[in-house]
Amino acid sequence: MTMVAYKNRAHPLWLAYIVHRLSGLFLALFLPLHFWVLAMAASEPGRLDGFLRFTEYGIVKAAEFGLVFGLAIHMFGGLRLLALEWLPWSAPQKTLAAAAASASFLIAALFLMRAFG
Amino acid sequence: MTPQIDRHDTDILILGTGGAGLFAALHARQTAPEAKVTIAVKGLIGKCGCTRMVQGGYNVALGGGDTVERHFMDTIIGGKWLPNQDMAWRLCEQAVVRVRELENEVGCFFDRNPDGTLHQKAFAGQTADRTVHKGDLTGIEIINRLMEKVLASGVEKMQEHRALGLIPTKDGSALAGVLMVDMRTGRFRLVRAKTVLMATGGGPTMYKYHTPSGDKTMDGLAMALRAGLTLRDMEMVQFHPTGLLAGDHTRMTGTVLEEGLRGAGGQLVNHAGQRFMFDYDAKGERATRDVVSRGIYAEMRKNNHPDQEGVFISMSHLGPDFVRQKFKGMVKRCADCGFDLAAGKVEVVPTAHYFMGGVVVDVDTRTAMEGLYVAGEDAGGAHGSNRLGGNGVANSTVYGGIAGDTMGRDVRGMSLRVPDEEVLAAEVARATHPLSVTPGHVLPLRQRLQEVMWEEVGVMRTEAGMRRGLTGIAEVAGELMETGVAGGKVDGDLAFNLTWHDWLNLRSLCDVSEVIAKAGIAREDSRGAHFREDFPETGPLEESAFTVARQVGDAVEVGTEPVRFTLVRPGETILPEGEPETLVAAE
Amino acid sequence: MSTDTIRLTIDRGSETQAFDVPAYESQTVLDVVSWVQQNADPSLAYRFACRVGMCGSCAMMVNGVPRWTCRTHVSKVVEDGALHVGPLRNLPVIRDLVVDMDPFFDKWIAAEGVHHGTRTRDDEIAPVDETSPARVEANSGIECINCSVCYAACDTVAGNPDYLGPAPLLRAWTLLNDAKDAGRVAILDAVSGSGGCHNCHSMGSCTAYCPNELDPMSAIAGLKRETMKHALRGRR
Amino acid sequence: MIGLRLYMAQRISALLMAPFVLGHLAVMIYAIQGGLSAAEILGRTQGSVLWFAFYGLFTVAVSVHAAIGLRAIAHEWGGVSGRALDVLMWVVGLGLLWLGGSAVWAVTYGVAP
Ligand SMILES: Cc1cc2nc3c(=O)[nH]c(=O)nc-3n(C[C@H](O)[C@H](O)[C@H](O)COP(=O)(O)OP(=O)(O)OC[C@H]3O[C@@H](n4cnc5c(N)ncnc54)[C@H](O)[C@@H]3O)c2cc1C
Ligand code: HEM
Ligand code: SF4
Ligand code: F3S
Ligand code: FES
Repeated sequence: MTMVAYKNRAHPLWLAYIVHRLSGLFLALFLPLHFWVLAMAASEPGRLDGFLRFTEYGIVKAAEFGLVFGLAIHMFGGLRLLALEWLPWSAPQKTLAAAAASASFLIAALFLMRAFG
Repeated sequence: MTPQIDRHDTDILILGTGGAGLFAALHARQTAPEAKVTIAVKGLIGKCGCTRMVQGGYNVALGGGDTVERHFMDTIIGGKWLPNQDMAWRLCEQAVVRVRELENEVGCFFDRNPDGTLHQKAFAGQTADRTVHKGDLTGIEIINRLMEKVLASGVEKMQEHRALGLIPTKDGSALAGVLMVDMRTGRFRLVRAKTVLMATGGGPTMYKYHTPSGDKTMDGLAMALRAGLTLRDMEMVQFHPTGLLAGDHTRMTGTVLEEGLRGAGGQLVNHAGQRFMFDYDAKGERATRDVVSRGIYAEMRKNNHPDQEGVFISMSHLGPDFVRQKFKGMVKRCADCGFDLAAGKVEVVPTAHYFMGGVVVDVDTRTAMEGLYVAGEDAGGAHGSNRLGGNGVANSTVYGGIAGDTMGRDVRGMSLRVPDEEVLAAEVARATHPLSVTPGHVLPLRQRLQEVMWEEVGVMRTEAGMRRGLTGIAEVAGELMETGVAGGKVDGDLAFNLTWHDWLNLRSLCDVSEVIAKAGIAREDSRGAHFREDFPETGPLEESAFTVARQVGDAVEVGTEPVRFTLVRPGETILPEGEPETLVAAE
Repeated sequence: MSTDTIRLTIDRGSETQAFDVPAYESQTVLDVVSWVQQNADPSLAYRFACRVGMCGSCAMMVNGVPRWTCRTHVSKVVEDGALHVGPLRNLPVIRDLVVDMDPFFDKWIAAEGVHHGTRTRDDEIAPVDETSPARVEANSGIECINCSVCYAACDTVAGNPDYLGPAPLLRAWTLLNDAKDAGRVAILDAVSGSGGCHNCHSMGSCTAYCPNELDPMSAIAGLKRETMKHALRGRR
Repeated sequence: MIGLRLYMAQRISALLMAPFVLGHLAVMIYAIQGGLSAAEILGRTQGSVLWFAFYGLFTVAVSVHAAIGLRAIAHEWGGVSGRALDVLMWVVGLGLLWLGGSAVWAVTYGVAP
């Protein structure tokens, strides 16, 4: 029942919440790794280069892309949330804000695709 | 085998959490802060009973030309000179205080006029714009605010505790305590108290069509009857003209479609699509509740069609959008149930709404039994033969508060009393009876009782019909005693056993139905809610008398007592000379 | 008319039971559940009172979604002739479909959901301009019937048992905007505690599922703003 | 679980991060065009006070932000509560601050290649 229950209860704001949470969790788990790699820059530049060369491979590239993408989603989701909480929206304004957020999100995604494409 | 009974003591015990029960709790805490107050209720605190279901509003004279005197005269005339005048007076006078208390202390917010003062409107039968309201969900506002206050007040809570019987002292002169069952565990509990308020809210749910909350089944009046108290006006059952008709398999049936629909121009049409109310009254659909109910009933009888029992209320000629906007809540409720009120038509029937009869009390809610107080719909006298729309919730809140104050004062001079163990054992035996009989179905019996009451002791009555009704009631009551409840072993699985409670409910309903029929036979004139086809005229007002009923041994005895015109006599008024008959602008 | 049946599955503690219930044209989920108790299994426990969406005691999970059962027409929720009901989420189960609502009401009071008055019954009733923005805001949440549907819909309540939850916070917001209420500081304190409004993630299930079409999510956002303003002004 | 203060700390750090993230993304996109190498990164960042301030503040904000964020998740999904929850939050926050701080230090004032 649980899965069905979630499926039945899901609605746009809830999906936004769960995406935001999962992306946040993902970022938080990745961050130490990211820092560790960077710290290598100074101590063992050779190793970093080796690692960076790795980024040419598909999987690693995909992971990096996922990361940037995740950061973008999380940020826009977060800004959306801050607007939702801090600006006393009326109902039509909310629809507008949602539209604006999704538009900017789309642009960001396109931008990123271009950059990585 | 006798089940184990938990014993518990308190100072002030309140049964029921409608307007009367909750107000009593607050006032008892205020008047006697040192006393322990316990509130016991068949459902959850504030989430059962009818006060919460109040739509139209609360009658109170707040100036602007309206006076307590005028409210009082409307109440007396509406009650066809049967009300206890001192009670009616106190109701009207204290409503003013109570509504200020509701707004200022309890925190209710009622609708305002543009200048910020309370908005008031007129229900049928009133001569001033008097009814204070919160949209058409007045009861929710009143009960939610009261409930919060009570929950925060530190009273002892006994939720889903059903009162089963009043347990007097050995000599029967005073009340020692109340036998209850904790519905969640199925355990019996005797709660002793120095003072007990019964505010279980009557509730004529023994009719096929009825509006009250599902938890109300006349338990209080049945208990009072067994305890030997005198009940009055027991023939007086108010029918609301427009209850939803959706088949007997749904609990929606009987629920009320609000009065305002007719006021706004809603039309009643019969199966042939014709309006008929003007055949019965010059005011058509806008006549008072009792008149419209009888009109519909008569039309239904003429039609006599098994598949299409009721008549229809039609609003669409007013413009579906207008209806949708003005009656938003009602339209949504109908839509949720699968009916289109705004553009289509909805089938309706008269539906039992309110019970004017009740325990005889004094103006301080005291009864003949020391330690027992009664307020709200359980108490008789304030409305006489008919209750004005808006006087019901005023009555329960006013007298609930008075009961709290009175008990708070009385409790100081009282001590706990010793219960009559024989009565206690008898009440336990009564409640556990169905557990020792072969299980059967309770619902068909309830439906039979409801059918009998609707047909024979309903909107229009005759002596012959009511006698048939008595036979029918006795048959149902007899069969009920042969019908057991499954899963029921004493001390066995009684936890949240709804079917057992259905049985107990029906038992209360049978007992009180009998009294209604007997009182109906005794009143040989038509008055207010009581209409006798064999005595269609109202008797001389000067000789007005009310019926009184008591259980003596196993039999119910009905007599009459003359009304005492302590404040005003028929044909007279207490309004100053030259006052206009009505302040309500004609439509 | 009742040629068809509805396959009703009921969560009853650890087990699940199925019943075939006759279908009718006018039928609510409460009617279907009642049919089982009245005709098939007399031991089934559930709760209701008003039958018309006023008391808020009949809410259950219907196909995983919290709803007032008395006001939910079967046709609206039935899926391939089947219905699944269970006790309301996020509250302790007493038996079958009956939950203990006390935790919900305890939080209602803990959120200072009680009028803080200044006048008494001996005073005149305060004049209030119903068109003032504060009153419009207060009125927007006043019709809550404390049915706990929003409370059951909220995943934050599920994971964070101390969280006061949507309806109690909506009540606090209503009072904060009520010109007659003098409990401003007490309310702001109550909703700033460890179970307060700041635990809400604005997932909006409360607003999406409130059968009364109320908007606790926005009310909670309002509380977040007011508590911040209050704190930034250095009153604590 | 989360009171007013933690809420404000998390929201304010989030707001602060918005420009950082945008800046970071922009730099990444720009940098990535010609392929990434350690020398390139270091060439950009070495000895720059500006870069140090940028990434330093970013790190502080993200440590606060993520620590409080994980606190919520650990409580709601992991059932962690009470002292353990506080300890977890601080460990995560200080841990990130340490790791991030070393990284930022390394790329700005660390030993030259
Ligand atoms: C649909 C509807 C609309 C109405 N509209 C209006 C209106 O607009 N204006 C107006 O003035 N009046 C109206 N009334 C009438 C009004 O609601 C009642 O007159 C009044 O609320 C009764 O209050 P009460 O406190 O006596 O009883 P209730 O509010 O009915 O409370 C009775 C309480 O007793 C409890 N109880 C019952 N049996 C037991 C038991 N055995 N043990 C323990 N507890 C028990 C119940 O659960 C409940 O809590 C309306 C009634 C209905 C049904
Ligand atoms: C501009 C950038 C960012 C913004 C605007 C932002 C915004 C937010 C907001 C408002 C929340 C609160 C969500 C809630 O309580 O429901 C949040 C949660 C969270 N954030 Fe961020 N964030 C940003 C960057 C980051 C980064 C870089 C990380 C990773 C390290 C991160 C990790 C988290 C985590 C783990 C949560 C908890 C998620 C939850 O409670 O559901 N955030 N973020
Ligand atoms: S806000 Fe809506 S869903 Fe929540 S308790 Fe109130 S009425 Fe029910
Ligand atoms: S669903 Fe819960 S998280 Fe907030 S917006 Fe509503 S209370
Ligand atoms: S029974 Fe009252 S809300 Fe459903």
